[in-house]
Order: sequence, then C-alpha cells, then structure tokens
Amino acid sequence: MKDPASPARGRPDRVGASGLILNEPLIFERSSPGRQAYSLSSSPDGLAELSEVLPPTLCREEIPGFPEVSEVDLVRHYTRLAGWNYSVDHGFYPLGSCTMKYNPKVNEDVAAMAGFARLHPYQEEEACQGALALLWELDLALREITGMDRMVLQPTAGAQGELTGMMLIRAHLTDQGNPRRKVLLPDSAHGTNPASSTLCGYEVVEIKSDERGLMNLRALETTMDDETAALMLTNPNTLGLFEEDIKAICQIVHDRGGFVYCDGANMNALMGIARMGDMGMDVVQLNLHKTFSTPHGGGGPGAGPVGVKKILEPYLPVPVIEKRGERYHFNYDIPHSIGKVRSFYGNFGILVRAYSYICSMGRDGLKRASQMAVLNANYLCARLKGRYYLTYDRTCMHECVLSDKHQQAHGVRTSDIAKRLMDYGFHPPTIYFPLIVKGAMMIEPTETESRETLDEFIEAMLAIADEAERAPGLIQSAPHFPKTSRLDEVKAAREPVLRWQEDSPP
Amino acid sequence: MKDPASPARGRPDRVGASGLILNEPLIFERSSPGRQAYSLSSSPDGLAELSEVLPPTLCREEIPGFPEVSEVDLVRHYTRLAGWNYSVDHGFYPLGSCTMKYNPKVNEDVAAMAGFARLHPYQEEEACQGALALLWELDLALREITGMDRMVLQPTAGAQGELTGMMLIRAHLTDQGNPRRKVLLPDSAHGTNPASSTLCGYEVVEIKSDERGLMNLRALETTMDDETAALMLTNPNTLGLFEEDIKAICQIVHDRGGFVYCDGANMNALMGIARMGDMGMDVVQLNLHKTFSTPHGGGGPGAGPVGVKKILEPYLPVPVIEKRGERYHFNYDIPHSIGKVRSFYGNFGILVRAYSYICSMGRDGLKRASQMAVLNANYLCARLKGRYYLTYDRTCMHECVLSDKHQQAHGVRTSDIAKRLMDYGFHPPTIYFPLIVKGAMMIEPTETESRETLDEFIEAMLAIADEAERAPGLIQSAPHFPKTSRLDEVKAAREPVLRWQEDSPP
Amino acid sequence: MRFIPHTEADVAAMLAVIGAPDVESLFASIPASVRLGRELNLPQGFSEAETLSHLGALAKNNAHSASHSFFLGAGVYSHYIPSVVNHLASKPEFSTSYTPYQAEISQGTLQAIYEYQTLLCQLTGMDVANASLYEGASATAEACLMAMRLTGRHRVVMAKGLHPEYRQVVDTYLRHTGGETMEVGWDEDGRVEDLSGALNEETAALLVQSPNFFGVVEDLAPLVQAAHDKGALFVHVVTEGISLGLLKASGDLGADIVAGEGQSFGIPMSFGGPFLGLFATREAYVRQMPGRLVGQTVDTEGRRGYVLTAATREQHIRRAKATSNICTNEGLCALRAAVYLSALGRQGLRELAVQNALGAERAKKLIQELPGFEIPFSAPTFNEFVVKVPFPAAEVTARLRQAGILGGLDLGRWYPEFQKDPGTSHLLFCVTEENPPEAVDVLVGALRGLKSLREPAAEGSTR
Amino acid sequence: MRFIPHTEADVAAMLAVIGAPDVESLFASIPASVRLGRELNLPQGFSEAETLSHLGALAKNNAHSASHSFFLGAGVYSHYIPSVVNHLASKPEFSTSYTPYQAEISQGTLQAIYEYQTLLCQLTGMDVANASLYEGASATAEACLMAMRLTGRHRVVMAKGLHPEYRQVVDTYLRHTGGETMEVGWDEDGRVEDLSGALNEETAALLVQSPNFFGVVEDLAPLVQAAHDKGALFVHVVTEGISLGLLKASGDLGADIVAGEGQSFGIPMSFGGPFLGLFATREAYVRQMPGRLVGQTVDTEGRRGYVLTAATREQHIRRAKATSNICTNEGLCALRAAVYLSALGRQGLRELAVQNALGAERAKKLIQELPGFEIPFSAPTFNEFVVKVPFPAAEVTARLRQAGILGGLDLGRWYPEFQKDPGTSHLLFCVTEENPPEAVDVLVGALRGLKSLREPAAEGSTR
Ligand SMILES: Cc1ncc(COP(=O)(O)O)c(C=O)c1O
Ligand SMILES: Cc1ncc(COP(=O)(O)O)c(C=O)c1O
Repeated sequence: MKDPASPARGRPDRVGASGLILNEPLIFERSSPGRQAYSLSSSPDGLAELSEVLPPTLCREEIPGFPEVSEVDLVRHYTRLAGWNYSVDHGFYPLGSCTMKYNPKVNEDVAAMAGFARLHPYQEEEACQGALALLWELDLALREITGMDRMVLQPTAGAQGELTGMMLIRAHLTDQGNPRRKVLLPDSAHGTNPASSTLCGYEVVEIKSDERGLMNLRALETTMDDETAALMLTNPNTLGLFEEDIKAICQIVHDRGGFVYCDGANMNALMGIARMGDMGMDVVQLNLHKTFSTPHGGGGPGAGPVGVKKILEPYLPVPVIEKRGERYHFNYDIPHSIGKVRSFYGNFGILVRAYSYICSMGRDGLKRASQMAVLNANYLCARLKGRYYLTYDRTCMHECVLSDKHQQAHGVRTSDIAKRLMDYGFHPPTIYFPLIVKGAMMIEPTETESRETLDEFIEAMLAIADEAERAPGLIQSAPHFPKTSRLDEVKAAREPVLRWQEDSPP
Repeated sequence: MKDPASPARGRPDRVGASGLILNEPLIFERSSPGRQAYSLSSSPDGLAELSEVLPPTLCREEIPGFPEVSEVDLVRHYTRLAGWNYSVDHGFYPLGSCTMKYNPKVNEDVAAMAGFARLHPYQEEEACQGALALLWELDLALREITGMDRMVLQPTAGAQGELTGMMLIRAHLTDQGNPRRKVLLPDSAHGTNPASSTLCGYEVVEIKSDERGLMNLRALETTMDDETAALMLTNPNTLGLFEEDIKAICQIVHDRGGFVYCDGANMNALMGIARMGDMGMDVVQLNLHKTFSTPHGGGGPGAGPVGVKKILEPYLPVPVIEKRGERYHFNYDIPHSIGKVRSFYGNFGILVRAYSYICSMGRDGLKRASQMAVLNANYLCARLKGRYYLTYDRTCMHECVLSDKHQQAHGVRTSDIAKRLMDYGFHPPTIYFPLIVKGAMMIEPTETESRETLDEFIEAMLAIADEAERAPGLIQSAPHFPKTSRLDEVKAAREPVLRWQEDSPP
Repeated sequence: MRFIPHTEADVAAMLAVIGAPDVESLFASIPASVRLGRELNLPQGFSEAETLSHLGALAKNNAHSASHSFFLGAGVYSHYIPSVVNHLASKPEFSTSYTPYQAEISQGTLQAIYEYQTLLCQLTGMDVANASLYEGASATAEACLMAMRLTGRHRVVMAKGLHPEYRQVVDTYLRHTGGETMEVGWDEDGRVEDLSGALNEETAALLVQSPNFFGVVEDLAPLVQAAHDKGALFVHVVTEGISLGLLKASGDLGADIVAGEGQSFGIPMSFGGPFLGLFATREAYVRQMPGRLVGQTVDTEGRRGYVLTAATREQHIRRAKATSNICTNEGLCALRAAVYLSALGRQGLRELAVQNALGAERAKKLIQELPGFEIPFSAPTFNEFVVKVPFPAAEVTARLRQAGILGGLDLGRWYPEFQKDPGTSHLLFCVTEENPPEAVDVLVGALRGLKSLREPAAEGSTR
Repeated sequence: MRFIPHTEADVAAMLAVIGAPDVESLFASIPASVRLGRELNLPQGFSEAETLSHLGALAKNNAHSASHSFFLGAGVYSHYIPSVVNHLASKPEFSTSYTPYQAEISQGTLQAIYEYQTLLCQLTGMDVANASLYEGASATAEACLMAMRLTGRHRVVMAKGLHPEYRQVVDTYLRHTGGETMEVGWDEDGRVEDLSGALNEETAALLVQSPNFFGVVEDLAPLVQAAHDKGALFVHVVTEGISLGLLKASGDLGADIVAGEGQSFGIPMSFGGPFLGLFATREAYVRQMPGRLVGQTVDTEGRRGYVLTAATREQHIRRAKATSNICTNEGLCALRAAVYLSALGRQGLRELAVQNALGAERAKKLIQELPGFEIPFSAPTFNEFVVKVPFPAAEVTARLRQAGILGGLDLGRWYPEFQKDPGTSHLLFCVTEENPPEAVDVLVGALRGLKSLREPAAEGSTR
C-alpha cells in the first residue's frame, strides 16, 4: 500500500485524495468598515426620532467588533468553510449510535414550504389545521412503530426526550406518594442517560453488563428495589446487541413498582420487527435525526419525541394534540401535566421532515431499512473481525463495536486509526464509546450504504491494519490529507480561547 | 517563497492550500443492476397494454449502458464532482472578457418561483401577463442602458445575438437591393464575431489594430467599401481599451452605406457612462451572463439580447413584445421579420435573473458597478505592469491585457503561469486572447472584488514572477494542488475518447 | 426503494460472507415473544411526487406570514431572511454532518460556530457564549440551574413579563432538583414592579426579560444592582434578538448570564422550531456553563484550528455530574445566526433594530388615536406593544383574519389580569421591517372598522 | 451596495496607487461627445425584500403548471423533476463557474459533461454527442448546416410534422448561406406523407421529428432508407426526450444526426428557456460537428481526467471557418439532464415513458368517446394527440381555463389546414406522469360539458 501522504494526489483507486482547497480567515478578519451584505427597504417618512421612542440611556452606540462584509465576501467565506467539512453527502459516515443515514433532499423542500416555514406557533387553530393534522398523523405513525399508546412530540432532542420521560415517571410516582431516589443504568449507557436522570433529581446506579454485553439479570434482581424509580435501557444496546431478556427485565422492574425507560436512539434496528411497547417498556424516546433521517446539521437540530404507555398519559407536557371529528386541536387542559420542557410544540421543522420520510418509506420501506441496516453491520463485522478485535462476538444488530486491541502492540491506538481513516476518505466511527469496550470503535453503517461503499471502507480498514504492522508512524501522525493535521485538544482545554478578540493573533 | 507543493497543506497566509478531497468514478462505473434513485407514482388501473398503444417494432427493449444507482450514490457523485470545481463562489475568477462577477443568490430564488419556472410558453397571453410585463420592463431598461431604440430578447447567448444582429443588417441591405459581401473586423475581435459573420453569409475582412491597440482609422477608410455590409466592433475592445474614435469610425462606415455592429460583451465598463446608441452604433448584443450577473453555469446558459436602431426594427425576429394600454402582447405580425433564431422567446429564466439584478442595482448601482470595475482593472494593471509586460500602456477600462514577455527568458510561458495560479488559489485569467498580444493574459477583475482580494491576487502574481526567475520548474510543472496535475490536451485531441463505453478502462 | 441500495444479488453475496442463510436469521436474538407478528399498520411508501403533493396539501391548509399581513410576535418574529442565509446555511456540507467531534474534517462547522460564539459575545457584551442550547425557554431554565450551582441557592425570581411559556419551562425543569420559583408582577408602565420583597439570601437568580413579553424595554441597571446586592445572579432573558442591535449590551449593564431565543437571527418561524437557545455568561463561570464550546488551538504544524473543548462539563465525559444533559444541540441554527449576523453586520443590525422600533412606534401611535383603544403601558417599547381593545379578543382576531390579517395575540390566555372585563381584551401586536407602513395603515383601518362589530357579529359575541 | 465592496477608503487608496486623481479620470479616454450627460433613467436600487416582492407580484400574475391542471406540450413538457436534480444542479460549484477551459480546476463540470455526452449516446444509439447546443430549434438548424457541409448539397427537406418554430428557425438560419428548405405534408394517419417526389440529388438532409408535432410516432426506418437512397443524411429531430426511453434508438434505425430538445430531462419549462439543444451523430462526422466536446485524457501522472477537445472546430480557434459560432452553450442544463437521466436510469426512464404513453392513450380513448369529438390521426402516439373539437379553439380553452385547466393548444395557429371550418378546431393535448387519471377525468368531463357552450357563451362565438 502506497503512502497516501505521498504526492499521489488523486489516486483513483481510493476514495481519499489530496486536492486544492482554499484558506479563509475568520469573518472578523475579513471585515472592513462600511462594507455591507444587507439591504433594508427605505424607512417610511414621518417617523418619530429614535430618541423619542427609546431614551439614549437605554441604547448602545455600536456593536464593537461586529463584522462588515459584502455579500460576495460572505458567500465565499461560507463556501470555503463548507469545503473543509466531511458530510453524509460526501461519503460514508459510520458514526456508531448516530445513524448517519442519507437525508433525502425532498424533505428539505417540504420543510421549506411557506405553509410550514412561515407559520407562527400562536396562529389560532383555525389558521393552522394543516400543521396540526401533520402532528397528529406523525403521532399516530410513531405510536404504531413503537407500540406505545401515545406520543409527545415536544422534546427537542434525544436527551430532552429522556428528561421528559423521566419526569413523567417521577410525576406518576410522586402522585403515588414517593418519587423514589434512584435510577438504574447499564455501564454501557450513553452519557445523556445518567445526565438526564440527575437533572430529574435521581441518583444514578450503574449495573455492570454481563459477559454477553447484555443486562446482567442477576445484578438487576439484586439492585432493583422500591427506592428505584426506573431502569433506563437502550435496546438494541450501545454494543449493537439486542437485550434478549427484555421481558424478564421488565418483569423484575415492574414487580418492584419501577418503570422501564427505553433509550430509543437505536430504533433503526427494529422498525417493523419489534416494538418497545410489546417488549413491556413504559417510555421511549426516538431520535428523529437518527432513525428518521433528518439531517444532523453539524450538531443539531434534532427532535426527541417520547412515546408512553397509558399509565403515564395524565402527565404529558402541554399541549397535547387531539383530533375531534375533522378538526385538530391543542389540549392544554392536562391537570397532572409536568408542564412544558420547551416553548411551543417541539422542533416542528424536524417533525415535518420525519413525517415526510415516513410517507416516502412506508410500511415495507421502514422494515427494509432496519433489515438492511442490520445486514450491513453484520457484513462489516464479519469482514473486519479477523483483523480488529471484537469483544462480544455475537450476531449484532445495526452496529458493531470493535477495538484496537490487536493494534496496540504496534503502538497504534483507536484515535490514530480514526485519524488515518480520514486520509482514506472516510469519516471515522464513534470512538471510545461505549466505555465498557477499551479503545472502542463503534461502527454503524446504516441501510443507505451500498455493498460497494462498505467494501471500500473495509479495504481501508484492512490497509490500516497492515500499516499498523508495517508503518505505524504513518498512522500515528495521521491525518495527512485534511486541511489541518492533528489538532491539539489538550492545548485548547488548558488555554481556552473561546472567542475572537479585536487583538487576537491571526 | 515556500514551495506550495510541499506539505504546507493549509498555510493560512495564502489562499490556495491542499486538503482532503474525494475521488469518484464515472456514474456508469457506480451502476449496479436493480438500483434506483427514482420513484414513480403507481400507474392507474385499467390501462391498455403497451403493445396496443405502440407496436413492439417501434420500441426498444432497453438502454444499454444506462446507469442504475441509488439516490445516495447520485448525491455523493455530484457532491464529489462539485468539490473538484473552482467557482466564483470560491474565489477570484478574473477571466478576461467573461465578467465573472458575483451572482446574487436572490436571483436564483426569483427564477425558481413557480410563476416563472412552471410557466409554459404556449399559455395564452391572458394567462401569462406577469411574464410579458417582465419582458417589457427588461426591454425598456436595456434600451435605456444601451441607448438603442428597441431590444429583442430572443437570442440565447452573445454569439446568437451577433448572428441575429448581422441577419437584421443583411435583411435591411437585401431589402435595399444588395446584401453586400463583406464584414470588417479588427484583428482583436473575439472568435464569435467572424464565425457569426460567416454563418450570416459574409466574408470576413480583418483590420490590423493600430499601435494604440485601437481601430486603425486609415485602414478602415481604405477597406470600407460599398460591398461591405458592416463593421463589427467591440467597445471597449478586447484589450480593455475604449475606441476613442468611435464617432469617426461610425461616420466612415455609415457614409458608405454600412452598419456598425457593436459586440457589447464589454458593457460592464460603460453602464451609466456611455451608450452604444449615442456613439452612433446601429446594433448591439448584450451578454446578460456577463454584465448582468447571471451565473455562467460552467458554460451556459446565458442570454444575448440585441438592441437596434429604428431603421432595423422592421426586421426583428418574432414575436416582438408590445404593451397596449395595460395589456402586454406578443406581436407575430412583422412582415419583414427575419423569422426566428430559436424557439419561443429566449432564455426566459436568464432574463428573469437579469431583470432582478437591474432592480437590485438600480440607476446608481449600475453606474457604480462600471466605475468600480474600471477602478479595479486599473489598480491591478498599475501594480502588475512592473513585472508583467503590458503591450498597450494606457488607462484601461474594465480589463487589462498583460503578457509573459518578461518570463519567457526563463522558459516560463503564459500557460505555465495560469496553471501556477491555481496553486495559489486563484482561477487564471483568460490566456492567449486577444490574439494580437503574444502570450496574452487578459485580466478582468469586475467590481464585485474587494481591494483585499485584488491584493491577494497581486501578491500571488508577484510571487510567481519571482519563482519564474528563481525556480521556473515549479511553474512549468504546475499545478501541484488540484485533483489532477496538468492534463494532456494533445492526447485528448489525437486519440479522442468522447464517451464512456461498457468496456472502457477505468 | 430509492434510499436503500441493496439489490437481491447484494443481499445474497453479503449473507454468504456473513455465513447466514437469510436476513431473517440475523434477527434471531430477538425472542419471538417480542416480535411484531405482522406488518406495520402504515401505508405503503409514496413516490416523491405523491409525498410532495400530500405534504403540500397540508401546508396549504395553513395561513402564514406570506399569505396574510402579519402582526404576531410574542417570542417568535417574522423578520426578513436575506437570501444568502438560506443558500449558505442549507449547504449540505453543513447540514448533513454530525457534531464536529472529528475536528480535522469538521473545520467548516467548527470555525462557523466559533464565529457564532464571538458574535453572540459581541452582541451581548458577555465574555463567553456556548455553541447553542435548544431554544429560549430551556436555555432560560439552564441559566437557572447554573445559577443554582454557582450560588448554592435554590430560589429563582422571575418577572411576570418573562414569556409565560418560559416561566412554565423553568418551573418544569427546576422542580425535580429542589429548585423553587417565584414571580413578581409589573408596574403600571409595564415594567417589572418593585422587587425589594422578592429578593433575599435564598435567591440564586433574578430573571428579567427585556424587551419583555409586553414589548416593554426594561430599565435593567437597577435590577442588576438589586440582584447583586443580595448575592444573586442576574439573568437577562432575550426573546427578540434584534433588540440587541440597539439596546445597551447586557454585559455592560452587569448581567451575569444572557439566555434566550435566537430565532430572529435568520431562522424561520416554523411553527415554533427548530430555534436557537442563546447562552452567554462571564468568563469566571465557564466551568459551570451548559452546552458545547468551540475553542481555538493549533495543529502539529502550528496552524490555527478549532476543536470542541471544555468537554469535561458535558454528559459524554462527566455523565451524571455533567452541567447539563444536552447532547444534540441546534448547531445549524447557530450557523444560520452566524450567517445572518455577519450579513447584517455592525451597521445593518442597528439600522434594522431602529427600523423596527420606529415602525412599531408609528403603529402604536396610530392605534392609540383610535377611539376606544388604549395603550395601557407607558414605558418605551421595542417592536411590540399591548393594546387594550374594546371588544372580545376572539372576535377581533376573527375579523382581522377575514381582512387578511393575522394578529394580535390575546394576552388573556396567560394573564387573568387582562381578562377582567369580558367586553375588552388586551392584544399584543408586533411590527417588524416586514410590515410596511401601508400594511400598518390597513391594520389600523381594520381596527377602526371594528366599531361596527356589535351588529353583524352579534351572534359570536354572546358566547 | 451589497454587491460592491468598495468603501471610500478603498477607492482613495487604489486611486493613489494608480496615480489618478479621481474615478472620473479613469474614463478620460471616452470622448465627451459620446458620454451620457445625465443619470440613467431607471429607478434607484431595490432592497432585496423589495426585489422579491416586485418580482413575486409579476410571478403571481401568471397561471402555471402548479396552479392549474396542465395539458400543454408541443415541444415543452411538464414532467416531474426529482428533488435531487434541483439540489445537485444548483450547487454553486457548478452554476457559478465558467466554461471549463482550465481543466485542472474544472474536473467536476468536465466529468459531468462527459457523462452527459455518454448518456445521450446511449439514449440515441449514436456514437458521439456534443456538450449541448442552445435549444431544439437552433440545434436542428445546426444539423442542417452540418449536413450541407458534409454532403456539399444545399437543400433540406422537412416534414411538416416538424415543430413549426423549428421549421421557422431552420429557414432563418439557412437562408443566408445558400440553403433552401422544402416541406412535405402528412398522411391521413398523421405520419409524414410519401416522400418520393421530395428527395433528390440536391437533398442534403431529410428532417423528421418523431414523435412529431401531432404526437404521432413516425415509422423512421423507411424514411432513413429513402434519404440514404438519395445520398442525403437523415436527421431525427426529437422534442420529447422521454420518448427516447421507449422508442427504438435513432442510431439503430440508421439516423445520421439526432438533434432536438432536452427540456424534458429535468429542466423547468420556464416560459421557453433556458433549454438544452441535443446533438448527436456518427463518429465519422465528428470533425464537422458544431459545439463543444469533452474528451478523456490523462495527467502527467497517468491519472484519468477530462478536457475540452477537438477545439479546432470551434470559433475561438477556427474563427471564420468554425463549424458553428456557438460559444456559451447550455452547460448547466446539460448537467441537469445528466443528473436527471442518472436518477431515472435504465429502468426508470423506460417505466416513465411507458406511463406517459399509457396515460395519454387512456385520455385519447376517453375523449374519442365524447360525442362530436374526433381523433383525426390513427397512427400511434406517445404522450400527445390531436383532438378535433366541435367548437372554436379560443372558446374551448377559455372555458377550460375557467375550470382550472390549461390546454389544449390550437393547431390552427400554425396550420391553415386545421382552420378550414370556423366552427371546429384541432387541439393538441399532452398527458404526462404529472396528469393523474383523476385530472384527466376532470378534463374529459369539462370537454363533455362544452356541449352547453353555444348558449351561455354565444357572444364570444360570433367573433
Ligand atoms: C444511545 C444514545 N442515547 C441518547 C442520545 C442523545 O440523543 P440527542 O443527541 O438527540 O440528545 C444519543 C445521541 O448521541 C445516543 O447515541
Ligand atoms: C468579446 C466577446 N464577444 C462575444 C462573446 C460570445 O458571447 P457568448 O459566449 O455569450 O456567445 C464573448 C464571450 O466569451 C466575448 O468575450
């Protein structure tokens, strides 16, 4: 394998290559007094003087440091910045737990329709029946997919969904006389699970996963008590494994008056195949920006609708969408409601995209998506596990977790492999998560990737495994192709520079 | 100056850098039988069998070689291809004679409005009054800008505008009894001028420019005769110089019964400053994709409206847009019309963008554009002429023409300099045109470029001039950063491979 | 299926590599007892054209700010979004990438967010801003939680001029971790009333929105002082970001935290989301800040670059002890805001803010002159104001809608204070640069025309 | 001015470098006598919002294919454009670049056009296709000029089933260089009539459109034979590109040139442009081909790449002797077509074509059954057909428009043959995948309802 850092800029036999990109300073460094990229319609005549409206003591003179650029400056600035990003539209983005599937373009068109994008949340119900209908239909579809009795679309993202779900549990338990103190989690849980539990006033108790990588039934039996409000479980879990004992798990928790919360971030494995509701779980949040293909936006926005069993319905945040005859309606009159977790009705623009996606996929398409997601993950796993260590060697669901155990002998670590993958033209997998696998590489291919793409990625991974043996330095010093070489995260943390200042060095 | 081919991938002090890009095969090489990126609404029931509609003898079985890809394949294909292009949105694009100014984004929004984009040319006039009004208003605005009596918006691009204009002249002369045989052109003329003349049935006579780089009045005097239909002149000419004797030139041609055709591709120098009509010229075409900021599309589409003096109005191609009271109307009843040069009414989508641009710029904006375009060109010229040879050292208009005369001593030619500019992050100027300047580099900065951008470009040009003296090999082997190194144009011409074949080597 | 590339040949070949007989067998770990023994009860997939026409029909069944003359505000504003904002923020390189954990191939997102953080600092006069929170209300709640951590106190005092939904969210968020809220009313002029009784040694934070829910610009300086006097933090809540272009910077007034909503910065109203939770604070408080932060650093060759930093505050590192549970935030909305603010720039944002203030003032004056109409609050307003209307709210808004006008907003929905007389109502009207004077004149005319309301609409008025 | 970055400080500094006292002085070479001594008589610039509302108002003053049920065709077709086509073709990297003369930084455009050339070859069965011409009519004229150059002959025979505007453009283009045109009519069944008299040793080319202007699919093989028998070239003109997905490939039928319109390939109707001139021919004729060509080559390291090639045919090299004067072509439309054709692909394009043919046939049958309506042509049609209607055209279309329907098209406008009886008219209707059966049924119902036309609309019918 030839060194990709060598001037073989565009070697056509591999995805990653080196080519022309353009540097660009910060927008503040592009600023020049008097430039403008805006235009305001001229003000009407006969207006008051500003000082008659707002006394000067309330007003500022200027916004120090704010940029002044022309429209072309601005366009080039962001065009160049865009050129430094890797995205799903560029290529394979196998971030485990993130479900970076293709985001259909048509959903963007739909969300941009004036009847959705220019809609104000306080329009009277008669003036937004279309939007209410959409919320209602999405609610129905998600109920059907999860097997829950009711959805609430308000939460902004997965973590807020978790918090909302935990609040519902707490509200019910409180109503019953004791909110309880603890929440149980497996040690493989995503960080938002403990954080959400804390925010909801619970103490977190971690349960060590068993040798299968699954919930340890025995440990659960001994830990679950009547001061425990809930068990939070991800299913399939963050190792990509289905919690086979889920019914027994729910039984144990329910027997002691607790609830089972499902982190549904991994729904992409199960659509049309199995449902949280049928498993006995009481609450689930869905990450629409994962399973339902809304673009992740470089960090958001997403949406984290929550599905609940009947018992928790009385506590739902307001408003609750309802259909009466042919009219749709927001019900704010929920006496036991937990209140609201955010303003208005949720990330409507994201809900629109997710609904559009469900319409496009339909019954068979959703199921096929889960099937092919699982097929892809197992294919990757089968072809890579000879060279990369697989701690839990079982049929996986939509993702698999490998590690750097074999490579460590050569001084090559997971983070090095991740950086090296960039040179090969791929986004790295999620690394160092879940915490229970040392040096984890969590690979989630999703169903939108073709066999050819997987093969290209596999070849890159195998080539890197070879390099680790033959030329580890190449990996340790990676990446070689991107705009910057490895960035110093320690320096960033130790000497925080969190904003540009007029006197910042360039 | 450090070698940009060295691994200084992202040196922040220069525009051009090396970074990660992605390879991508031909779409045919991505194809896999059965994949699809399309969806058709299901066919209605109760349809005829295809064979009842179209006999099998008329039909094909399949389209051999046609690709089959999924939507994500397609998106990535074009996303990666896009990453290999340099565009105005990326940076400075000083192609002389091409007026690569910034293309305002809002014009794209306007052209995409359903009332424009989904409009059929054969809708009855009552059903498209808005579009007709737009054509009429654009006609009026362009008349005012050029000083002509009437516009015809039909021609698809500059060259078709030239052809249309020449046909109008020919039609008039023919009406008068003799179409005449010849057309005169300066040797600095753009290639479309002679080609259009030929297509219109004229023999081309080239006039050598004088030592000023302008039309040689004496030569014109002696060449112009009563078998000469017209003089085609670009003003400012392709050296970026204003034809100072324009009135005398028109006089000479008119005196012998000829017409003066103005190639208006360089209108960007003159808006609000001087008008072809006032100079005595009889016909002019405008390149809306230049002066009026419609995006060039990697080769088109454009639009080449033609303005004429009254004398040529009877010959205009049909239909002619008219306003009667408050109603707009297409007049097809032009008895002496030359007919049509294309279907329908022209590149309407481009006309919409140009009209939108004129609305945004307004009276003062258009004039300011020309002023700043000329300022930019003179600034560039002033700063570069010490190191690059300037044949015609006069105040230029919107562009200036330098050459490689100084660099040739070091074995560095214009084409090398052009390629080397890529490494510095710039699109090269137009090269080897106009033909009368050996090794020409024709630089048109346009008004949308800031002083800072010009300075960056100037520094790159000066650095290259240094390199030519110190390290000519670096330039001769350029470019080093783009996806491919220098491509073999000779091989392409000698062994033409003009399409992919099933058995093409990858 | 156009989003799934697998042909049957692919599936067969892949199964062979895996060594599985069929796709079904890959799901063997799911016990039959929890399998869905049937197909999902959902329609079959639509073609793209069908999807567009179905969703298009739903969209058409909504009035909106382009179909109507539009005077609603109250935390969500109809501002003009420059075309470049849409074009640049919708670039798929930004929209289809994940959180920039892998910095070397995410420099575009990272630099944009770093610029956003800087812009927000400049705008608020604060030292440090995060990379976004969910939206204004939960950002305000996070500010309270942070103040509680910083002060070790548990009580939060909120002016009732704080958006009612924000107050509700603060309540919801605080309840479970021992937080308590208390509300203080407003004075005759529409500003927060005397606070002396409300603040004490248990107060973690005082929350004041300005311009407040009634559009009134608060006089923040003495309020900051009052909070600081009791050792409480002052949280300036902002729902109309454009006001920051004109009003004194919160940081200069001594605010400790600015929290609020950035929707006005080029983000479409979209029926309430996705929006942008603004959050900025003083340097000393960084370690207690919720949310992601981008910081500057260098690569191995010393070149400037950007990374996510100070992650030890966050859930993926600190887990149960994190400063917040937020993970996915509103990155693309922050990027939108960065484009918007850079487009408007130093001059433009101020000019825009002035235009809003003057346009709204003109409307307020004209309405004030209508017989029977009152402007109850005398304090200066920004681009919204309350009108006391001599008719029931539902009738007014229904009549206005008939005239092609959406708004004002019935404040009685949240404030019983405004519902005392069933024959009158308090409506909130918002006037931005999207409402040209002609449209305002039409509104005023329509309001004037309401005097005939009793007669033809007598029926409706009796319910 | 947001598109011009110069501040007054910039201007001053630049003038200083140039050594000019003021901007005015840079224009000294323009004699006063030709200077515009006043400002342009145009309005001042609009803000972006004003531009959008002005243009938006003009757009709203047009009916269109989304506001009406739509049955117009005749060379411009309302087809569904997949969302990806718009998203990908509008990428500024493609739209804001120039003709790819500098190959190394234009590989995106070049590879896309190379793919377009290949797709068009595959679709037409020809050897080589160019990178686009302006649109169908001038492409057809260029085909004639090329045939004249190749054969040394000067006469072109055109079937009258060739689009009337195309015939007019061919006339206009040929007239000045000694070309001559001659037209042949159609048979009862709607196909071109017997040609034996028309072709002779002076014939450079025979031009036949199929499907022709009446929607009728011609039987091309014998026509090709007839042309070749006289040593003439056969030019297959295509205005409805979708038909190529289903009908026999022109190359397989022996055509020498395929010219026509590619608008159907994902390009919006846009009131007639920008469109896409299709042009493909046999390998032997490449040197006489008009227009740009992209060819494959290698770089200095042997890697595959693409460049513009065979430029010696073109105006910028060959000048007066070029094969055409074309310079700017319709590159972005060609790229659009490449995206569209790749999206539809091998199966999709055929399925789409079949759906068009069957849908149109259904409509034709239903209309044929209406009393008083006739389908005059018996030959098979693709997605358009002529209807003989027992009413004057203007009345029919006005009534249909009232019913929310645009179309059909009055053929009497171009063909006096169809105008003989003032009480009847010949209308062309087009049915694509955008016309679901329900919409067709509404059309048929509306046509049926016309029998009441005489009475209420008696006035109109007398003019
Ligand atoms: C398993 C799991 N749970 C929860 C979350 C949190 O979801 P969000 O980022 O939408 O808040 C994530 C997201 O990364 C996740 O992977
Ligand atoms: C001076 C000049 N004339 C004519 C043309 C031809 O215009 P178009 O490319 O629009 O056909 C050009 C375009 O490059 C030009 O620069």
